[in-house]
Amino acid sequence: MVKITLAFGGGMEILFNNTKEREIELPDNVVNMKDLIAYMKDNLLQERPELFVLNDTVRPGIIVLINNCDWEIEGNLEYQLENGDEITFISTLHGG
Amino acid sequence: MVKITLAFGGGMEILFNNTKEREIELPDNVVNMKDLIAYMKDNLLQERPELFVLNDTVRPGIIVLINNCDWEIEGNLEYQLENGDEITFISTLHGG
Amino acid sequence: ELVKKEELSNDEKIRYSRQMLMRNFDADCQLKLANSSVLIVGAGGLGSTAILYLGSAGFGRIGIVDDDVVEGTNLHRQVIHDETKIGMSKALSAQETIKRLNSKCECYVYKELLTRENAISIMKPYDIVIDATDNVCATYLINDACVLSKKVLIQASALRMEGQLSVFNYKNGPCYRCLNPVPPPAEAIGKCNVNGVLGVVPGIMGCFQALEAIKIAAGLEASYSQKLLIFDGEIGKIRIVKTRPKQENCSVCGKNPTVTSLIDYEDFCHMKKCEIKTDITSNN
Amino acid sequence: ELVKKEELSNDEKIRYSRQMLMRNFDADCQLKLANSSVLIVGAGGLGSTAILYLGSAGFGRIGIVDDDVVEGTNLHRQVIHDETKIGMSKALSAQETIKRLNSKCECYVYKELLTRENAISIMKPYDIVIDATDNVCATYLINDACVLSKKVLIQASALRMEGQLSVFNYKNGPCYRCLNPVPPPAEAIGKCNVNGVLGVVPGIMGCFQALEAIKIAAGLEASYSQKLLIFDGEIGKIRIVKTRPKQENCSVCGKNPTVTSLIDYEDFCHMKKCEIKTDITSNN
Ligand SMILES: [Zn+2]
Ligand SMILES: [Zn+2]
Repeated sequence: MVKITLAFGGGMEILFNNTKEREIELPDNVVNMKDLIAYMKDNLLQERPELFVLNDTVRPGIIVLINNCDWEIEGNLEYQLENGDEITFISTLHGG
Repeated sequence: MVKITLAFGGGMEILFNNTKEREIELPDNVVNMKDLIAYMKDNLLQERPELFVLNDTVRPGIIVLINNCDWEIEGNLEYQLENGDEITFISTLHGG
Repeated sequence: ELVKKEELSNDEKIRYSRQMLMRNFDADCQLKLANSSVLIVGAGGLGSTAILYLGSAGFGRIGIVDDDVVEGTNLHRQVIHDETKIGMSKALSAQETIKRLNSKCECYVYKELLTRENAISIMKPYDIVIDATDNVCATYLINDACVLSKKVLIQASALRMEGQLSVFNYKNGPCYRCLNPVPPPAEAIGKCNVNGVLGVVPGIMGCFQALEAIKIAAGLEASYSQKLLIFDGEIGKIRIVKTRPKQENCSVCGKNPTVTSLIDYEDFCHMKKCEIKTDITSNN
Repeated sequence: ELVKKEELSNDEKIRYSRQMLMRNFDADCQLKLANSSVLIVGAGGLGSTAILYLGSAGFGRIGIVDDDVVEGTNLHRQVIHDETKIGMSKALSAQETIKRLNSKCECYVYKELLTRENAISIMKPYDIVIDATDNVCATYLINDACVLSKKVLIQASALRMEGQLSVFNYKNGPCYRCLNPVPPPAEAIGKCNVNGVLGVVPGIMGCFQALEAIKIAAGLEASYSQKLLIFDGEIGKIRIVKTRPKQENCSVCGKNPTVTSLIDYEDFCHMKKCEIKTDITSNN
């Protein structure tokens, strides 16, 4: 059983039960980031999926971090989830 | 062979070769924080030991962290060093 | 005592509207600010941003303590003052800036050195105290006075490109002495007028002090109680570390305190009076 | 062009003495500042502290771009202005403050909206650009203009109690588009005048922008290139995360750029002109 931590910021937490951090246990069929995003959309998202996903990945304007590192460096959708991973979704901010 | 990272700040780095972070391999007889402080004083300290140690521990005014946690919580001088530990020495600052 | 407001005025509702729009900071939070007061000790590098943001946030009352005058060498970091204020009391100069920025904020000044004789009475009308001083004696004095008079203390310091911050005496958390029971040897203490300081670094730390004060006054949770924020601007590293809890054997906030009234802090910190005085005048 | 100084004047040596005392920031660093220039786009929440600290640090020249006027609802966070400035151009108001704070700093103002027509020429006399604007169109415009005219860009933003910052186009590092090739859908973008902002949070981020600009101009290393500083003031968490490097396929800084001159950013960001305008006037 793979257990990971999900973290949210920049307003993404509003879509996910208003929690900035939570631990979840993943079903066996969720093995990579692509699976995780689909799983989150179907099972964890509270509202307005268009603010989270677009074409089977996250929408533009969301910073995705795998263990506090840009997911682009870690393999993007293909990254294989490991026990203890922290996956973070933070919306880019615009304001000043 | 236990390998740890030493980190310095608040001016402590001046006493240790002006490096803010370095990895070191510990000899077998250095097993806890008390041993480490003695070892650092004898082998790594460049100058003015009175700015680092007092009575076999660090002098007052040095924040000691074991893996980014106050060493007081982790057992102070008795803490047993483990491979991969990060041990930090930061002088308290006074200025504004 | 502040006269307790039951409601924000219409002017306040408009002025602070951008703040009250936040999900997690509503009109009730803003009203709590209006009914809160904060004392800033030191109108120097840390004090500059702390006072600017506390004066503009909506506190009912702020107080500023500083016995020093503005000097030209201050202005690379003490941005609440300016060239026209050189020679003027820092406390008065800061008050002038706040009166222009937010005429509705009651702003009191104390143009004197905080001492064991006056500290408790100066702090009395305030809920929260900001330690924006630049020397270890003042820090122990302010800490002990806060413990004895049950005030939350937000302490910070800055030197070279580094800064440290913690919240003390908050909801049964530790005090400064719990973490630092013994003062450092005098020769180990850096000073801005010896070691230098990059102007914006105390600016950053003063902003963090203001943020903590605003959150505490608004009834949100403090972030850095039993935690220490350690900033190294040279390498851009920021550590937020867990510290020990309140110590039972702490000499001022413990179970059997030995410090039950304010003491001689120059003596306690092994500093001669003349050194302290020099430090404060050239550097606060 | 700035007239290159070979040496600091005696006045400067005194004024910046506390800064030059630092081990890692000597007279040569201070001289480099005197020979450097920085443009701040936006004299709002981020701009307030960025301008105060850049104007006081010793830069030879600073420039301020803002087409907006000071409003009462700005003053809980835009502390470079004050009540006497309500209705005045923000750029002029900020310039007035800097002239009082540091009369030796050349401070130019541009009381206009930065556009695809004027951006390159406004940026030309400056080495470093600070994006202290509040909207996504301006951020893409500034990024592209910085890439096309080879300027280092220090970008930040703040909303509610959160802030983000990164340094772009620095020593072969990524640009804003490398990280954000596609703009977010318009409905996903928060705004200060809808979501609110706690005044001191942009203050913190603006200070960090000033710090990066000072270090870069002084010849020290930037800390947040190919890194993103992500601050959450509600819970006090600060992340400094590694981002992707410069992307070969980036449409503006990549090997075969498709953006070779400035474009229509309202169109690119799916924003109608009126929305942008509203956002800027009520909120910058
Ligand atoms: Zn205590
Ligand atoms: Zn690019």
